Amino acid sequence: MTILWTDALIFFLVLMMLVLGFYLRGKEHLRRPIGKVTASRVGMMSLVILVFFGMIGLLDSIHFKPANDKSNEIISLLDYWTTSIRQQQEKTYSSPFAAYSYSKENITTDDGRQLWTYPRLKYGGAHLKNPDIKKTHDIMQKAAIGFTKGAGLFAFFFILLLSFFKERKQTILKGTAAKPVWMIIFIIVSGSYMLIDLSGFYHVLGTDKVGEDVFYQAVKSIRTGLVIGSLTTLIMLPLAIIFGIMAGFFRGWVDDVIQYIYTTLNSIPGVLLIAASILMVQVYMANNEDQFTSLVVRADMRLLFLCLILGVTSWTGLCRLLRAETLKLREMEYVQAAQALGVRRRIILMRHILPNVMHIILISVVLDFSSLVLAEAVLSYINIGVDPTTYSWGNMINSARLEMAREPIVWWSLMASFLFMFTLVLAANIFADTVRDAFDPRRADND
Amino acid sequence: MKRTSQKTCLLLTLIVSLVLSGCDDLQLNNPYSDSEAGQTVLYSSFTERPKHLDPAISYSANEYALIGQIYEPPFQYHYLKRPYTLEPLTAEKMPDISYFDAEGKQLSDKVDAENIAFTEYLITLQQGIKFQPHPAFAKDKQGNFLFHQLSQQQLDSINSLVDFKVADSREVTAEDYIYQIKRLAHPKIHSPVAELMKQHIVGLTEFSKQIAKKKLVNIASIPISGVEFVNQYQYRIRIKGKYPQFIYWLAMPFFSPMAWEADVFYSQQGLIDKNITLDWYPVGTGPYMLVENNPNRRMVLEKNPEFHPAYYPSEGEEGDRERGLLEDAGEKLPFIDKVVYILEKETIPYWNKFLQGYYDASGIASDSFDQAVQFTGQGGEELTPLMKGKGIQLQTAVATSTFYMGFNMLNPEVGGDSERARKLRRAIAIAMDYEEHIAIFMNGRGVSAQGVLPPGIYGYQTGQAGINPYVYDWGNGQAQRKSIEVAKQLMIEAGYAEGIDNKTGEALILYFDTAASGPDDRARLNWYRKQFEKLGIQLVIRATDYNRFQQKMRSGNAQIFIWGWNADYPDPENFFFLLYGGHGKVKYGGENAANYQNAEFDRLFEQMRNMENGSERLKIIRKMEAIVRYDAPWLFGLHPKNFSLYHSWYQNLKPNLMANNTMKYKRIDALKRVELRKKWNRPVFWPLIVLVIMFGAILIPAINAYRRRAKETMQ
Amino acid sequence: MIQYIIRRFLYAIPLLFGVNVLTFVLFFIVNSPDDMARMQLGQKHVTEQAVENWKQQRGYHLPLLWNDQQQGIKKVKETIFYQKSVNLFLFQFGISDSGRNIGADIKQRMWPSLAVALPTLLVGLLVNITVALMMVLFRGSYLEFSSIVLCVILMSISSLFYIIGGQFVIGKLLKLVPISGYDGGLDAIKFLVLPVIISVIAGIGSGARWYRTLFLEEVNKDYVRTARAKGLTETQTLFRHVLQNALIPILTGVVVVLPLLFMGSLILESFFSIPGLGSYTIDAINRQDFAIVRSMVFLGSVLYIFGLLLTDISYTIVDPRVRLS
Amino acid sequence: MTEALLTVNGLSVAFNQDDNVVDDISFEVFPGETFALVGESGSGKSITALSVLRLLPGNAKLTASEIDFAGENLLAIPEMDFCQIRGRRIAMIFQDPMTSLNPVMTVGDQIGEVLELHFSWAKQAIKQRTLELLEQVEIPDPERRYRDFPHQLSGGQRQRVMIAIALAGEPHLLIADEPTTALDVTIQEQIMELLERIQKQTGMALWLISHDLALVSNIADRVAVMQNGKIVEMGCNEAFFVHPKHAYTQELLAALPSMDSCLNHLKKEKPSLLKLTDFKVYYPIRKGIFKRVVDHVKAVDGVSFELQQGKTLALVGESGCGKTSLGKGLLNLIPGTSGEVLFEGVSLNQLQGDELRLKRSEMQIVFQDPFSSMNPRMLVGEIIDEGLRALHSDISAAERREQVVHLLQQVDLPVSSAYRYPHEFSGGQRQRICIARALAVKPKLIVCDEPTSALDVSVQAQIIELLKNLQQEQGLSYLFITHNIAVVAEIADEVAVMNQGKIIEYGHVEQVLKNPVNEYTRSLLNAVPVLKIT
Repeated sequence: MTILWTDALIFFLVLMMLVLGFYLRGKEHLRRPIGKVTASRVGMMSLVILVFFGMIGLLDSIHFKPANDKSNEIISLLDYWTTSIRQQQEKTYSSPFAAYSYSKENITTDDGRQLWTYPRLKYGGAHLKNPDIKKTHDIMQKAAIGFTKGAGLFAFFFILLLSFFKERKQTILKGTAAKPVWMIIFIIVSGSYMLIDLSGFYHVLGTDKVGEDVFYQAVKSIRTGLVIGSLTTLIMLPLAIIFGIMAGFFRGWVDDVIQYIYTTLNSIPGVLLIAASILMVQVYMANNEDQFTSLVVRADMRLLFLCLILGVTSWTGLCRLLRAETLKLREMEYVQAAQALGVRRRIILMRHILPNVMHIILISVVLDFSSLVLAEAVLSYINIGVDPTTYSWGNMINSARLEMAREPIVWWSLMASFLFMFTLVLAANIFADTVRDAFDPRRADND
Repeated sequence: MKRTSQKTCLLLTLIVSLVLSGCDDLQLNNPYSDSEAGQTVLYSSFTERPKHLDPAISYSANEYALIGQIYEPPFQYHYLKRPYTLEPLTAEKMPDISYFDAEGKQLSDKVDAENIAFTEYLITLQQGIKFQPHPAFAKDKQGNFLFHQLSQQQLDSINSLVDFKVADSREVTAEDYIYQIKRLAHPKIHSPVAELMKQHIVGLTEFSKQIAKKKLVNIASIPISGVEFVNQYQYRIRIKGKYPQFIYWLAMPFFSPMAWEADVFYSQQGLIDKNITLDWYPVGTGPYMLVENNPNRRMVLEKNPEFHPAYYPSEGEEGDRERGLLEDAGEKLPFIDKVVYILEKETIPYWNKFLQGYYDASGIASDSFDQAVQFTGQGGEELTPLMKGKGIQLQTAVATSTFYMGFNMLNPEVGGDSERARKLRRAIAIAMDYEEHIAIFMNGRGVSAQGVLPPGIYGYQTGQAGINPYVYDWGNGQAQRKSIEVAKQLMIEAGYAEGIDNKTGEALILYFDTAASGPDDRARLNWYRKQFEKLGIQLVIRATDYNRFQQKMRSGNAQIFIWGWNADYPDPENFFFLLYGGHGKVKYGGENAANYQNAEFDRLFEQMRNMENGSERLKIIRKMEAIVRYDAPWLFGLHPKNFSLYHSWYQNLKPNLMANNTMKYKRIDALKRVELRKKWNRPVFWPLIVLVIMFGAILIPAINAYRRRAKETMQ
Repeated sequence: MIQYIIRRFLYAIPLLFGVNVLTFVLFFIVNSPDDMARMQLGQKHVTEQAVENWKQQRGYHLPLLWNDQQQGIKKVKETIFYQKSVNLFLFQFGISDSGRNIGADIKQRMWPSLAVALPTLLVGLLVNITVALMMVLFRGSYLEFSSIVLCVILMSISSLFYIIGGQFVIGKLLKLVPISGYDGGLDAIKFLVLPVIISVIAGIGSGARWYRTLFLEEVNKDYVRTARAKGLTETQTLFRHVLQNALIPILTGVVVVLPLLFMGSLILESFFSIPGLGSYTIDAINRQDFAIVRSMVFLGSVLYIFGLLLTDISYTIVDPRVRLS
Repeated sequence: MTEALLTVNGLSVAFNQDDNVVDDISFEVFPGETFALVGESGSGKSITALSVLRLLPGNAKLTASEIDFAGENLLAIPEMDFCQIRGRRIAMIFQDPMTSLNPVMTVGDQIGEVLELHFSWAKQAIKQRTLELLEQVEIPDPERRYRDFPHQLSGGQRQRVMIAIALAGEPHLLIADEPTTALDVTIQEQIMELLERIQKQTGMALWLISHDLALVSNIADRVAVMQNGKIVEMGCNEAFFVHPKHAYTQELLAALPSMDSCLNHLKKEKPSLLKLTDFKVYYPIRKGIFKRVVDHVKAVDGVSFELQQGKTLALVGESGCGKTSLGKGLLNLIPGTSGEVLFEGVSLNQLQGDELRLKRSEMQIVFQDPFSSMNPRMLVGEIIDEGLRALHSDISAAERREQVVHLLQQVDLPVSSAYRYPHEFSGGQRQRICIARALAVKPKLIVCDEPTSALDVSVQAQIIELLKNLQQEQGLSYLFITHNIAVVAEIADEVAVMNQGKIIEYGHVEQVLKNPVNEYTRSLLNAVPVLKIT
């Protein structure tokens, strides 16, 4: 069990979420918005999807050195469970569900003749005697089996659940969003089970240039996306909250200083700032290599730093919002009443200001998430994104660009990254909208 | 509601008619102005703007592609003949070489190298060679230069060289060649070969000290002991000892003539501020001259009106005549009026434009390889039907360069003269399956290296005799890599059974240093790791930027690295010196990156260095190869094989890896190009129309909804 | 008013100074002058001497922040920091590490960037506002719902996909425009069409939604009710009153970015090989030409601050309620 | 009796599936009459008006058996044609003239717009007419105002502009929705007079919607009272005000504060509690490049008065006269105050740090707006004992809980409310909570900053009652800040009338109310609408 920096932070984040949830449990003023969120169908569906992605991400964040092999390679739980897919590497490109390689090769047939043709894949559809005829049927069959297995699994747990909470059956089944939610869960469970089943025999999304399974890459990329989206906010929040509130509440020179800081940071083109800092990390790592013996660690360091710098560049927006809001709040009569009552400033901050800006924070966090995931892709394109050895959609897209020029065109790598990224971002966006509509008072009353 | 739908219909019909009318022969995607269509203009590209176009500084392929056409050294490589042979370019004839001993007494050609103290090259120039027209030469009635002290208001009206209305030329003299040599020595210039030349040319070192403080423009008058002005058309260069390769240097732009006027002209601050410098606007004698240099967009070469008469070669290799390479024999050069280099960063657009006929030639990115080339049964390659259909021609040539995986010999683990390390190196050499590497990453565009020398370099051996016996066996007519078992056996002998160090019991971890960090490289790096894993070795990649990489190489912190070398000139010396102890990177900051040091090898090298080609030189070369193969400081990687595609209208093509001034020989059939482009670029419109219709389909119900809302009452 | 502007300019100075310090620290931690020299001098036959000369010439031989050899004020003046940043303040960007005059390059490359960015901005603005108005006009109908969904979908697609896809389909398959490149004068149009279209489409998602919320906010204001009480139709209210008021935040939002248009768009430009400042910056980053990057950072900050000033001024122009003091 | 101009039958309005806000009401408006629809906030009177003009927000559900205007069935008219009705035949003016005018459009354009919409006139004619209208609504210097923007006008002028807009279409029916509530008393009066005059000129019907019975009693021909969505009583002015039938109406009338109800306040002197001498509150005006302070806005400019223990000083004045600044300045809630403050003989200017904090906490404040004056995120219990926690950290939680219970009882709120959130309470109840919060720290002085002006009359009476009782029990003193001079009589012992930061009249209640010396005070008093019963 080795804990990388990002892992630690991720689990810290999860912990904080739990704590926060526990603390806010049953707070009256939250009940209405939360109720609103739970009531919205799309919102809940997207939430389910997010959670699903999140779980994959978590699985991928538990790293350890496998006991059996002597190499000091660090792998995650996810890697461990998908070892088969991970190691079933072809030689080069192969299209989804292909049994043959995608590019011709010289093959010496048994009778010693040299042939220029498409060779069979080492793993993809290797179990088939005669792919050309049997393949489709085989795929269908395997898919059906996998799906039913998944469905069975789902059904089992569903019934288990019901039997556990007999009395709360109503809430489980009758909630406005209950039906679609269960539906989507069903689809996810059985769908993913099906995919897992299939990728035992085929490369579901084909393979890339070095014959690595694209499906595996896409799944691995999930963690990167999530880390960027979540850790960045984790880093930027303290800055934004503390500075924003202080600037708004104390005004005067405090305000001036803080404004100065974030105007300065804002005025520097973000990309350039990021570029500079990424180079800085590389230098740092180059200078003391001994700490970064394993590729994973190096990549992780860079990822962390990317989040860090993204956080530094992106806190200003929220900070400004909070400042404005605090300026409003501090004029509120209940704050003045508190002052009249002789309540100390920091207590006023904690008790009156902070809770009343929470919704802004929440909203901006969920809104930022998706944009950050998108940003990662762009940055990777300019080679100042995540480490090239980390799996990330950005990197996938980046290499896929060149494949677009191939004839016949290699589309699956691009498509895979597109699909996964799109699903995540879409879910995030929809969920963000739901949250905003629920928590933003202005919207709350005008509908 | 009805009205609107009618409107949309009307609109559609309009568009359709318009489209159909203009459809037949319009080329919407033509990136060039139509006026150029008929001319014999060659379109090429550059991905990164060349850093220097000053022949004294420039030292990289992409720069040579330009200045090779502009500057002319005294000698050049024959365009057609193989093996590469030198011929006079601006010189009247090949140089007269004479040897002297320490006392300055002339010696016969037969004496052996060690008692030769000096060699003299007497170079005789053609008469009547003139510089390209250039404002630097422009004079007024009184015969003093117009533009050598530009006034402010003159400067204001000037943004590029074109803005100078007056331009003039003058004949080239030996002085100009000598002046260029002097420039090489000037510290301000940072000529990359300065240090090298100081080792060879007599008196250059002293000269450079002498002028270190002086302005560039004032050095013309100061003499160099080793370079002598004989007369208008003759000058003499004296070098230390015997150094036959020196003639090759004389065929490189470093030794092309340079007019002192140019330096005076360009040294004006006003121009420098406007990026008008010798580095960007060359002044040469060659067939072409740089008329537009906008490194942010395009560079344009145009025929040099003052170009001295030059003619297409009339004899070549056997088979050239059949290939139609001699049809233009004796024709006056150059054929192409204008060459346009366009900034093209991305490979995809370039490739697509090439297919659309907007570029005349193209390399093959590994991604578009399958599209272009297929291999016939016997490993030979040919174009795909698609390409053949377009009439595209394919040319291949093995580059005179080598890529090798170097072991830092100073490193205790992999380096050193110990048997243990040597075995380890050999094991790795076997495990690294370069055939697969070539297949995967280079689509078979390369040959796995058997030794230091690439094909086409004197001393290269083909067939069974040429294989590296420690890595390959000779089986059914070709070199076959030894099986991995052999490697494992070696590992055991070395004491790394299964990759476990028998001393420490730890898994063996090796470090691979590279500057590569692109996403494509990731695949490559993974592949390396896989190769090492075959032996149970764990390879740790230490990727960093190029600077850090070089830093490491200099300080010798690297363990394993991959590097390449591109021949400066076709001589084995230019490769073996990469392993010569005297060039050790860490010790002497030389090019011997592996820091390999082997007394015997060095001795042989010093011997071989200054011999003419001949049987005994060959013998020495064989010995050296053998030593290197045995010690395996390098893991001989591969010699890349250049594939290039040319459109059917592009003629007189023969790959020449040494010459860089081949543009003048090439020919373009403009008319053919025009009609083919038309044929290939018919724009497709129907999707647009479909789109418009769909949009309308969305809008109409919207309007309905609005009207319905307006109509509704409260009841 | 004048006083206000003057004050803002004075305020800009410490900002720019801060920017300078920050970038300076970043970049000179990143790599030492020696590295720059090696980077620029290329790989073959590079000697220490050459490196020294190079540094001499570029003025990188000085100490970073404090020069002990010198006396008095020179202790500060004779340093890389002083030499490099003070000139920036005077907009003398000096010589790039690869030896070109940066100022001249910027002057030259600014226009292509603008040629892409400005049409993009204007067309985008037009399209977004129309779409948003449509949504507001049909609010509550299936049309609004579907277009919101569409927007979210458009938002969720990475801009890279738009570029790659657009180039592939329109450029390669349909052959409607040149795949990439640029040309001066009117010929530029055929090169610009595709990038502009692509970036507009990429922008619709977020843009239209954002404007829609602005409009909705206005729609719920009292004066709109008044307008309708006057007897204006839905459309009239929308165009005469709502649009008029909503334009204030929109316009001022646009004004901020106006100066930054010169900086161009990083990816688009390098994809379509448009010789603008965007691609210039990217190259600089990849080539680690820090002289250029520093200049661009500075330029960017200046433009940004200028943008802020413009915003305030534009407020006073479009919104009668605002007065600068 | 003539034919009704507007007939509404069985009108009900509901917002998304909730129960009816307006519940099956019917009434008529006759040509040329003034019909007043009276009711407290949330009784659905505005909704009724809006629903006649179809200006309800989208999520409203309207059902009616009949809405006739001049013999025309409004329900049958399609949306597109309804524009001909709005503004042209039925016009409406709204409560808040600030928000109801387009901020970025000149006054002239906003009026002209109506004309150009309903009459096809030439530009010149339109402008001409617009100026006439401005004349008509008695805006000084119309030529200039024509080009002004709303924010450049005073509140009264804005409302006049609104009226001008309404008049532009020469409507037969003018709906005035609380036309004066947002204005000061004096302005209020002028506006009402203007409306009356105009009605006389044009002979249009005026449908007045108001919560202010007194005001209504002065001008309405017929009155209808609404209580949560229903019309409980309707009748012509006399009948209505002389003998109201319905209990609710009677209650309302009873609740009206009346000037001459100054009860026999105890005159005997008490020790002084608070003594202000030359108290100032200045807001700096910054100008120039370095934002130097060039001048001050003198919100409170040298005020001096004395307040005795257990008594109430009413601070009366119109908006912007500095009364609120005075109150807040006193509690040091705004910076930049000067002048000596003697509290129980101790000069606060001398005190420092915690001492000051404790002393200050003996002065508490109750704000005007009961919605923004409590943290929505806190339980009422927490809100009340906040002061205790802050000042007496030694008190145990249990004791504090008792305290809270006790306080709640004092302000007649159920004990259970300690565990509920503010938004669950009505305006009146919230105001009670605020009072409880103030009481928690055992203050000697409570500054009541317009505590009742956001409340309905009936509630207002209760609150005042509560305050009185508390004064009786605990001998509190109040600094009672209000713009409504009518309330003063109910509670104050002494009155100070403020104008432009200065106290212009200061004296005992009766004396000030009965025979004021100062001109301004007199105008204030006259402006107050009094229930006129003929």
